[in-house]
Amino acid sequence: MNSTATGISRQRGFDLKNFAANNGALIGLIVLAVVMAIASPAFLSAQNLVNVGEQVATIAILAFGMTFVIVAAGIDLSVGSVAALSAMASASMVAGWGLPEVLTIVAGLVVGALAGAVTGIAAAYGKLPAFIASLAMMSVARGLTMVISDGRPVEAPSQVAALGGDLGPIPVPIVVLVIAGLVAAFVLRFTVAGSYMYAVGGNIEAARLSGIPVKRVVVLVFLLSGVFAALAGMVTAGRLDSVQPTIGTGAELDAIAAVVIGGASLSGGVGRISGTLVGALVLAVIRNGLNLLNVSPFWQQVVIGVVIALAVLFDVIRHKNTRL
Amino acid sequence: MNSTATGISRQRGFDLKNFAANNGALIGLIVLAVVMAIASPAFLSAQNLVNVGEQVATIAILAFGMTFVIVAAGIDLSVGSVAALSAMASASMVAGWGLPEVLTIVAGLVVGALAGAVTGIAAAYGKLPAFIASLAMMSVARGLTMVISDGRPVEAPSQVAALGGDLGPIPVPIVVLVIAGLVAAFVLRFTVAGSYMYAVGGNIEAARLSGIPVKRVVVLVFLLSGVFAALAGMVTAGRLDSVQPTIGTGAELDAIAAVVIGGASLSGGVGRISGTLVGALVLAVIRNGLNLLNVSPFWQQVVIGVVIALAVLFDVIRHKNTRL
Amino acid sequence: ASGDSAPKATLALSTLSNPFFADLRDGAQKAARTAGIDLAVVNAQDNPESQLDQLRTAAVNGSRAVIVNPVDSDAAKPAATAVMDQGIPLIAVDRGITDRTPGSFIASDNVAGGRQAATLLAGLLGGAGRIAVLEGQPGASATRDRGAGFLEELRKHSGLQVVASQTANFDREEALDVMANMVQAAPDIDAVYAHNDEMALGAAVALGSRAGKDVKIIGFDGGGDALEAVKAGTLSGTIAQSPAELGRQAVLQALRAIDGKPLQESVPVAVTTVTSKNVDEFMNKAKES
Amino acid sequence: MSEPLLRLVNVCKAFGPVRVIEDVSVDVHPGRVTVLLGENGAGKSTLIKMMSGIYQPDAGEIHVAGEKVSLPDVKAAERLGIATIHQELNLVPTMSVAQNISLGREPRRFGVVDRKELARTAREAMARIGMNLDPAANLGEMGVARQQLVEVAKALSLDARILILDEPTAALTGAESAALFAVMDELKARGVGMVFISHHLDELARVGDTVVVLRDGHVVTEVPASTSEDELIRLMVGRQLSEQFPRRPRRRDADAEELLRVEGVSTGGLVQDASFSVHRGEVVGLAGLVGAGRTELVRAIAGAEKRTGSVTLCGEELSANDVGAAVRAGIGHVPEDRKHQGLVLDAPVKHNIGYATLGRTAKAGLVDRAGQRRRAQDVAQKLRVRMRDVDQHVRDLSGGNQQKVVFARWVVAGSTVLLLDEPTRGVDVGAKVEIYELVRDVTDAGGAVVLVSSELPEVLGMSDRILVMSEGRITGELEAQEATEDAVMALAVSNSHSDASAERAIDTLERETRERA
Ligand SMILES: Nc1ncnc2c1ncn2[C@@H]1O[C@H](COP(=O)(O)OP(=O)(O)OP(=O)(O)O)[C@@H](O)[C@H]1O
Ligand SMILES: Nc1ncnc2c1ncn2[C@@H]1O[C@H](COP(=O)(O)OP(=O)(O)OP(=O)(O)O)[C@@H](O)[C@H]1O
Ligand SMILES: [Mg+2]
Ligand SMILES: [Mg+2]
Repeated sequence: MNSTATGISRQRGFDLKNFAANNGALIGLIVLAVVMAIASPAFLSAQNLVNVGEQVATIAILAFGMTFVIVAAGIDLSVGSVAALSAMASASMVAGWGLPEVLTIVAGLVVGALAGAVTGIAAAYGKLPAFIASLAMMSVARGLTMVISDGRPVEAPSQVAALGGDLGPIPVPIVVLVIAGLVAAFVLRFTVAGSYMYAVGGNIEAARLSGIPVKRVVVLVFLLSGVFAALAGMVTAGRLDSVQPTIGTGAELDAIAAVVIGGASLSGGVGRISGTLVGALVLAVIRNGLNLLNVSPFWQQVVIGVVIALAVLFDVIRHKNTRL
Repeated sequence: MNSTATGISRQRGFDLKNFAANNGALIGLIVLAVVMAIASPAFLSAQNLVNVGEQVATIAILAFGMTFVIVAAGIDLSVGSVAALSAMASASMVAGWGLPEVLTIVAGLVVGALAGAVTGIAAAYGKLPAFIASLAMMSVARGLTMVISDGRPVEAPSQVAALGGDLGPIPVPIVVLVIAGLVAAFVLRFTVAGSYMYAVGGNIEAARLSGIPVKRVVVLVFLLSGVFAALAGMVTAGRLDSVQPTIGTGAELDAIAAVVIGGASLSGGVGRISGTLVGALVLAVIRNGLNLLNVSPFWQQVVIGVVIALAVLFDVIRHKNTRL
Repeated sequence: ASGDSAPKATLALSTLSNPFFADLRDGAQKAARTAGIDLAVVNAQDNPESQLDQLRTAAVNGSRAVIVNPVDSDAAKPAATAVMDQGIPLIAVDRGITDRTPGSFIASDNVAGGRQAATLLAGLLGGAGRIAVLEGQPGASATRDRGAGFLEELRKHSGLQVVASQTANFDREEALDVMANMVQAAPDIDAVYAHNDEMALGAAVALGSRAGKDVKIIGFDGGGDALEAVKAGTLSGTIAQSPAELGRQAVLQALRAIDGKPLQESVPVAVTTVTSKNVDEFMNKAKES
Repeated sequence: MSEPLLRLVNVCKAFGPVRVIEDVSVDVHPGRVTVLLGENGAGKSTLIKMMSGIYQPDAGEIHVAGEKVSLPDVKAAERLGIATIHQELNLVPTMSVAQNISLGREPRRFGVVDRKELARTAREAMARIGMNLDPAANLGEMGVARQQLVEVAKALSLDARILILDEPTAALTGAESAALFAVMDELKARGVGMVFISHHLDELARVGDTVVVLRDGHVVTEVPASTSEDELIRLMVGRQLSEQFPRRPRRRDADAEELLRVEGVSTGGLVQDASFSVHRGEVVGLAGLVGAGRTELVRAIAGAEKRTGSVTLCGEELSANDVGAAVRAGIGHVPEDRKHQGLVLDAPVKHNIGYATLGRTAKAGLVDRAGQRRRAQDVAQKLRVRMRDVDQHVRDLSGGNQQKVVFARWVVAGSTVLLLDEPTRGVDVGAKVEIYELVRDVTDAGGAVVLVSSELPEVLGMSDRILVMSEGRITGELEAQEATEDAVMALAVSNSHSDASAERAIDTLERETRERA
């Protein structure tokens, strides 16, 4: 089976030309943005661009975490539910247990890490397919969120609410997005753990025979996915100034789509954070643009589907590879 | 990567012992059923068993179609939307265009086949990853359903309504389920096309170099998935006596879960219709049982997640294989 | 696209996968056409974050008034702020916004509706009976309010007892299965209260010939299918809102805003308990508006 | 003699009911090379997997440097200084050469991969075997031979005390093998103990010290590596082999009908303007250095690769990029990479043999299951595929037997023109002769064969004509009678403007000639 040529092999330093050449979806994104800019003058307004940045934050952060999992040839359906559980649990700990406010966000991230680790352990040691382990966690985490909150929204703790605020002229979600992206890219590109993820996803047997601790790598990718999901959940809660028990419903498909649009392969071994960001932006720009253009909601769904297909087509044409 | 030993190799004739040995999930199902029977006396009542049969119909029919796709190493996220589109389109054709009533169901199946073929062509010839091609179709088909119906339910045409009726003491959905299952098993097990699906899913490159028409096989699996989705959509409409535009929302995950619980591998080449039926029954029995036990809706989600994981664990323990 | 052409307004809906909101939209669009307003409609598909994004967009796309049908009252706060900070008049419809006072609030009261449903059931059952509840999507505000009002009122009737309460996510198909399962465990129920009409209709299918006879079914919303069912007797009643009227009133307020007139702070739209007795009358009235 | 570095003492291994290794003892001494010799499926790979921690023996003991040890996993073996080159490539195609070479042992600082050091390690490891690929190049884009070299470099970079090499030369040409042997000499001098497996008997005397002969999981005997090839064959297969190349090259029959005509074929990649034709009853060999483009050309003819130019079979032009059409027209293609291109590893033998004939033998769209099974059984027997039965999954077959399964597919299909890309890679001497006999059967029946092989003796021994490729072009044609290794090599490097590979090839050629003299 051919695999895409966008492995990490070419990831040396940052190089715009190289970046574009390896990101077919980037071309799709640019075309999309140009079309939107022509169709609606409001698209390029500063305020709208800030909006797009803020709107992409949640999905991009989820997708960053998902990138680890997909690079290692897994899939994580639980991210939306874990986002909700983490945000809700940390809010409840602050409100109910009197957890010091400073620890709110840390508590949320710990809950996310735990949920992710459980999924990872089920996949690595319980040998469940990642699809099933994460589907089970998707259901369990959503249920626990409802149990904790009794299905009611909870006021966002002040630390979480701050995640929805502004830092000077820049909305905090954009700041979080950038930091999360840099961290994720660093882990994937420069650390030994990141290399192991590519190895496990590229050829699990070879990884094992080379003495790579395959199981621990699998646990790690899900754990990281859980942490990023928790962060995304708290950003969402901050933006809404309220922790909704329904946060992230259906977000898993968006997150996976962003990763795949960004050039990763669900069969593993391939994928980059920069690509994932492009993928998330494609989704955010379509939605933003269709709202600006006042396309009827029903037709919007049709257009979104077509545009997603076209965006990925750009990538595929470049690589001429068959992947099913 | 090791994959399960439940390939088509062992599919000669029907043999209960063999069947059980190859279906770890079957043991999970039996355990589940025993637990439910003990916990709730109503579970084993004739009427309740008929209910379970009827409730499993939609998801099982969707999952049968999905089995073709997954055996060929693809994935089809569009099944729920295609179910809705097909049912809605056929109802509209009867009501709006004055299509003869006899053709209602045929029209629905044709719409499903078309939608599936488009996804398949995008995957095979457009070289889109199956995930993206079917995600796009998921959005497009749902949008078209809404456009056709303006988001409102439509009265079910009489032919479709008949799919929700009874045939003597047996509800028609169960009859349809059985026929659909037999047809699907026949195709997968005995036809050349079915063998091609296993080969393509097992190693697409080896299949191609053996002269197997790989692209046509890919189109075919999606087309069949569309046809089965259409059937499932019309059964649902028949049961409700009304074509809802929201039919099948979120059903794709259920269908995929049923196939995977039934022992198929998302990396392709492995999977059987009997397993898929067991997988669908696991899902239906959990939901039925939890309703019978009047477990709080919040805890239900937690329990469903745990039970899905356990059911698959039975399968995994038997095979001792690692699949991510 | 602003300035010279027709004045623009945005209607942000929580969802369109439910005929109730389609009716609301229709009422709004009809009124907008009459008034000569260019009304943009967006659909958040029940995701509060999408709605926030959509309202942010509406705040920069030249809309001179924004009508929001919040996905969730709490979660709508920042969205409301985003619009109001731009000095654009905001009109909330169907659901309010916690801690924010929009220029105008047009709604029927879900909690009150829940109470009315309990009162109706108490009457139908003669004060004693076993009730099954079909809950809406867990965590949705309509689920909470319709459930809370109902249970609150029910406490006043000691003979009425909720024996089973399960969710069917506001979905007709799911309600069919869930109801079929519930009656296996609790065959002797006397009534079903569903948090919306869709689920009530699904329950009616599941109950078959018992629907409306030995099992009374009450829905919520007053949509077309449900009214027909009330007429046919399979549903015993529905707590009818007038979605088209909600939409119409919202656009009328938007028009006032565009014309620079002061808004009406609160526009109550009546919730009607519809039973076989008043269904014809109600349907005629709905047709007129 | 010194104390053995590694000893297997009376080890046994069974898979389910099948006893694969019974009561085998092997010693590996420092500075010496122990050769394992045996037919396909004799148990060689199973034995070395017990040495490297992949399998654990059911009975018996493993001693390292005199101490009894257990090797529960790969890491444990690595800690004891045991490095292994497995028969199947164990590389990550989506990663770079450098990353593969240091896989699992990345040079690091605070958990961050030290990229400079990574590249340096890779260059150094490659230099030892005279290879200079770009360390950042993507491994998946390379042919099997280059990947095999990377695998060798990877194992050598381990600085092991004990090095196990399971058929490292199967995918290599003489030049690369020679470079590898030179490194092995160096390691010997440094006291490294080695285990070496190969089906090329001529290599054994070159590198080996002692040969352990295995048959059906038993040790038959242990003999010095200087034992004659005929004697080794007799020990290994238990009988005398008739003839190594059962087919006499012949001058082309002037009026033999042209069967396959290739005209001006170019691919998007390396191959430029290739033209030749093949006549009935003919075997045409394709020779060249690693990366010369032979595989690409053969794939283009088979319809597996995009091409321009025309391919005509029996006067009918084959449409480009359509494998199905080529197969229907009578072409059979044995690809060079059996694991990735030839086999569905998790499907049974009978299915793998039948993929090309599923459609043709079907009745009303239904698979002829009984027929497929019977045909698979017949041909597997003819090729002596060692397996439990045709229901066994191909994954569980030994490497050489897997190769036979790919070949069997086209025997069943009755193809008239066989395109064989390294058809005997990893196949034992006995089975090679069987494959050669099948080639003869095809030509005798009026078919034709295009044979790509990195084993020059094989090309020389089987072909009527030899085409030599270099850098994607056909640089010459030799009749069997005039073909010698030197003549072929001269053509193989003729078109090379790229310096290094050509020089290296000439160097090794000269060295080999010197050694032989
Ligand atoms: N995992 C397994 N399960 C079942 N049988 C196996 C397994 N691995 C190997 N075998 C069987 O064990 C026997 C020995 O295989 P092994 O791979 O050791 O042979 P080999 O001597 O290396 O042959 P070759 O020269 O073809 O590589 C074969 O008959 C093979 O079918
Ligand atoms: N210098 C190179 N660097 C990387 N890849 C190369 C180089 N030269 C050739 N290739 C790749 O190798 C392939 C051409 O070699 P091919 O496999 O056809 O040669 P071959 O003669 O069959 O040799 P072998 O199979 O022994 O490697 C092409 O696919 C090409 O992409
Ligand atoms: Mg071997
Ligand atoms: Mg080659």
